Amino acid sequence: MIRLENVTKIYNSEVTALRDATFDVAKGEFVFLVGPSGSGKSTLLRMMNRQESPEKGAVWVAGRNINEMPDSKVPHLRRNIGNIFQDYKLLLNKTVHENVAFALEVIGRPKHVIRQQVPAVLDLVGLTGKEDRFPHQLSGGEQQRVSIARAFVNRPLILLADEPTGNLDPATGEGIMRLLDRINKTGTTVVMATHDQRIVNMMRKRVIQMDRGIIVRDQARGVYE
Amino acid sequence: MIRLENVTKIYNSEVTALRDATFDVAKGEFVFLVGPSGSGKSTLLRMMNRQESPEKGAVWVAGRNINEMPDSKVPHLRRNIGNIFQDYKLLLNKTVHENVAFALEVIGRPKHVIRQQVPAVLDLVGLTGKEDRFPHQLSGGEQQRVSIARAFVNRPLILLADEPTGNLDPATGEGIMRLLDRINKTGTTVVMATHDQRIVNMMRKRVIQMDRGIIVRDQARGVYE
Amino acid sequence: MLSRLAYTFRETGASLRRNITLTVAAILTSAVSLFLVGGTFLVQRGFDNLLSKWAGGVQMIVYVSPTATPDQVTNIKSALESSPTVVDVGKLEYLNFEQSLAEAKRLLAADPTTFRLLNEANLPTEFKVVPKAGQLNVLVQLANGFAEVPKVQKVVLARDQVEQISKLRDFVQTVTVGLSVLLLVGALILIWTTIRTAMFARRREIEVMKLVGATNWFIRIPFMLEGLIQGLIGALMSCGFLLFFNRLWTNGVVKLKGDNGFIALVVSNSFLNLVMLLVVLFGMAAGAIASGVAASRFLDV
Amino acid sequence: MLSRLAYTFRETGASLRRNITLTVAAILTSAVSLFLVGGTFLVQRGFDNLLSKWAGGVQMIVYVSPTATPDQVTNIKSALESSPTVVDVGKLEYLNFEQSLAEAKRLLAADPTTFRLLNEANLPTEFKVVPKAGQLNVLVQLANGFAEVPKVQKVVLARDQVEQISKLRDFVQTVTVGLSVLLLVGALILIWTTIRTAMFARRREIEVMKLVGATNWFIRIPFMLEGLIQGLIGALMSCGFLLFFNRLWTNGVVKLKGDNGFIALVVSNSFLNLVMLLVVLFGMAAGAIASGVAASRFLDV
Ligand SMILES: Nc1ncnc2c1ncn2[C@@H]1O[C@H](COP(=O)(O)OP(=O)(O)OP(=O)(O)O)[C@@H](O)[C@H]1O
Ligand SMILES: Nc1ncnc2c1ncn2[C@@H]1O[C@H](COP(=O)(O)OP(=O)(O)OP(=O)(O)O)[C@@H](O)[C@H]1O
Ligand SMILES: [Mg+2]
Ligand SMILES: [Mg+2]
Repeated sequence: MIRLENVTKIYNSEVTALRDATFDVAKGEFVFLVGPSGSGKSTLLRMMNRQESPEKGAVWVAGRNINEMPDSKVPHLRRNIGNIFQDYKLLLNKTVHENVAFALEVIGRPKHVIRQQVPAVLDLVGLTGKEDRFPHQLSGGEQQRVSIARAFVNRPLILLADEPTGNLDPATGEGIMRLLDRINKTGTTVVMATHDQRIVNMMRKRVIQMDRGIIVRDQARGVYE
Repeated sequence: MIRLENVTKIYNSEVTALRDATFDVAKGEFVFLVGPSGSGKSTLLRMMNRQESPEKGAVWVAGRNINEMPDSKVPHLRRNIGNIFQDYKLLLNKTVHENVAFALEVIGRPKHVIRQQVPAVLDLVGLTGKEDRFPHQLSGGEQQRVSIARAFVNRPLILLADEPTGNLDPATGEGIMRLLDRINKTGTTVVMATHDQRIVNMMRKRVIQMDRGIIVRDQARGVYE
Repeated sequence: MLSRLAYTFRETGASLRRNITLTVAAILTSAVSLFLVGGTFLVQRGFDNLLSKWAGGVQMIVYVSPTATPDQVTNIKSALESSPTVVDVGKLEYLNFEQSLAEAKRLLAADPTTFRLLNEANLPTEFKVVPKAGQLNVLVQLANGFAEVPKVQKVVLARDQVEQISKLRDFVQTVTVGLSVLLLVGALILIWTTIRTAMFARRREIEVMKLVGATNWFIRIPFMLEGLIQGLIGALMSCGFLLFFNRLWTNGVVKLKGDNGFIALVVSNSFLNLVMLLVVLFGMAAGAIASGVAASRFLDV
Repeated sequence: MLSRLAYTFRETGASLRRNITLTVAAILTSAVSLFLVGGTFLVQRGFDNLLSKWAGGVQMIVYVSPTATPDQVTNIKSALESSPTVVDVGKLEYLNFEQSLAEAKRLLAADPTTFRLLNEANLPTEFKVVPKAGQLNVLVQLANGFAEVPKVQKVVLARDQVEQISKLRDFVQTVTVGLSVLLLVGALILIWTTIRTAMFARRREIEVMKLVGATNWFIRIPFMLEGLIQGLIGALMSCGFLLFFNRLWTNGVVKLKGDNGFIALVVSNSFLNLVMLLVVLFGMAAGAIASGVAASRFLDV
């Protein structure tokens, strides 16, 4: 489903954030990305939806080299990838409902579908009753959950989750993890960067560990360590 | 040092984020605020530097009722309070160095002091070599550490930390906790909202637990539970 | 398709309301700019009117009594043509009743009451006379002679009333045309910078939309509609100003009335309407296009 | 204190560079706005010049030969005062050599070569004559009589050259003053909305500064300095435009030269300099104050 070949990313021709990263993620797999702060996890995820382009190497998603894709095809690619951003990236001028609905409007879903699916998804992440709030009227964890809801409301093929439980208490975080697991079981490929030792150890999925831009471990059914 | 008396906070006359919160924090104390997402931890912290005002009750800091303080005194209050915000609140137009230096410029420190103290503090949080980056050129955890550095560079009397390790890996997070502990030992009062079970259980400090705006537990040498 | 349309309108409406600072700024800027542009067109037209009677080097006008028979008109024409060394016969022009009426209509735009009193029985027709180069002084001496020809009602010389204004003619026209162009460019710069700044304030919003998979046009169209609406409202406000100041101007000029020809400075309502229509169209187009282009600057994510 | 100053300048410089979009927008807007304001002042002054010779109802000017002795001047004065029913004696005004020279200097601003040729031996002094109400026609009849008085060089009647323009006087003045005020208000609105929008784009920055303990003035002063610099640069650009268009205008008017008085439409360089100085001061003040006020809007955290 996703394939990185010798990917190197250098910011401003001086910061090497990724060095020669190579790995495959099969369809339906669940992968944890772990590693210290600044080791390149977010950069790796940003490679996979063409938010950044590699200086060397190639990124393949669903059989296509996304760096050779014309710009006009990129929206289509991104619609098939749900993205939970580390800094949420909510639309500050839109309410919770509108933020989540936006992902459906982008793919042209009719109004009645939106009116039915958005509340259902908001219920799953525990935000019922907060539909009409703006992001600045939410707590940190609530904003994070809006971002989660938006990422999978349109049932994407791939879900890229950057630290999706960083601002959640353990109980809520576990709920979200169960949700991601369920989504994964329906066939969605999930790649998740996390610092949450407990969750990684509990789930026992494949773990890719990074250090200063290099993949230092790639282990099936791994732990945080 | 800090005293809340029957503080109630209602947003937009409909969301009751805090209900009748009363507690004291002595000078030099270290307090954890825990509770599920949306339970009012950040709101409580925002009360203590007059970022929000209570609908009922009073907040005392260093012997003064800060809600009856004239607006012109508020900057002075805030200079004595270091603040690590949940969303970092970095100045996006300033470099790492300038962000941290700003807290010193605000209190009128001369240039040579700034030139000496800022690198020292950046070293403590592990950001040496990234002084001239802008926030958008940093990883999530690095931004969080800039926010931490800014909060204590001017040796405040009180440190309010909202989820300061949320985006840090366990090792870096532990380093930051040791740092906060050291700062606390020099006499700074620390109030820290966190979801990090492991850290709370390890430190065994006073724990105030919240649930839907109500303080449900206030325990010396407590655990996360 | 229908849902796309509904989306666009909802999006635009919400955006206008929620970015009220930016909306107000864009509207005020376009109102001021478009008013300046529209105003210049009106002033220019006023001067044109004032000067058009004396356009093409006309130095003498011979008014023919409305009671003159065609034969008598021919006589006057012959009299004028009898001095081919002084009068430029090729440029001699006769305005019959319809043409004189049309001219009067334009010059009397501010004074419809007077205009309505005109009819075939009281409106003189006119010959416009251009002298040969260097023969102006001789023409002036001949003027009295022409006044004696039967059925000539009045002979008016440019020198008497508007020689100076006529001299200013090309100059004023250059200045007002130049000014219009300048203000048009200024208005465009103002609208552009306002919209650009507003987009700058919203660049993160645009970036997020792109990351969620929106196409460029999906993002751009609501912004363009927003710019169009802001341009429209600004243009309507500027039309309000134009109407108001045109009224002031007209009243001012009408009070000046008397024997002078300044009444011609007033522009007709149909011209005013044309200018307002152009201002509205220009405002909408500038708003939409500028917004679309400004948004594109931040679409490259 | 010194460190505060250094901080302010560094801060301002960095901000101007890093918010380049907003900086350029503010500068362009103030350049366009200030140009409009300055331009109106110049146009207004030109008209004023043109009309000032005929200000206050002056209908006849009696030029006195430069060779006239004081006694002869008194004689002329008596002759004028001998018809108190026609001439408004109270408003009778005599310009001696210095005063006539001053007037000539103003009217000949565009033509310093001619002006330099003037001296006590060739510049006539002048009486400005205002008729009593309703006595204009009689005054016209008396004009030839005054021309006979010894040492009267020339008698000029308003009717001949500028009666119409004189009639337009109050009107044009009202219009240009009104226009200046309008454009000034427009310029202020434009500068204000641009700065307001720029501040809106930076409201989060201001909020964060407040939360870190900055006082309102600590935040406001760099913003005001920034506004001042933007206003200054905009004003200098608009001065460039003013110089350029004044040159065009002057050249245009000078080409019109001849017997007409339109040369007076040109404003003196000292007036141009004054206008530019005012534009610069106004630009700086408007930029600084508008920025300060706009920032205040977001200081309330
Ligand atoms: N736009 C950029 N310009 C320059 N350097 C950058 C940029 N973005 C990231 N970096 C650097 O690249 C390295 C990897 O960053 P990345 O965000 O991938 O880390 P991360 O593993 O996600 O860290 P964290 O756990 O703290 O989020 C970091 O050292 C960071 O400073
Ligand atoms: N500006 C606001 N307007 C309306 N409601 C708000 C506002 N800010 C916070 N709230 C609500 O108040 C409640 C408490 O919010 P707060 O940010 O204090 O929670 P928290 O304990 O910090 O949560 P988290 O762990 O997710 O950061 C939440 O339900 C939130 O939705
Ligand atoms: Mg990251
Ligand atoms: Mg919080």
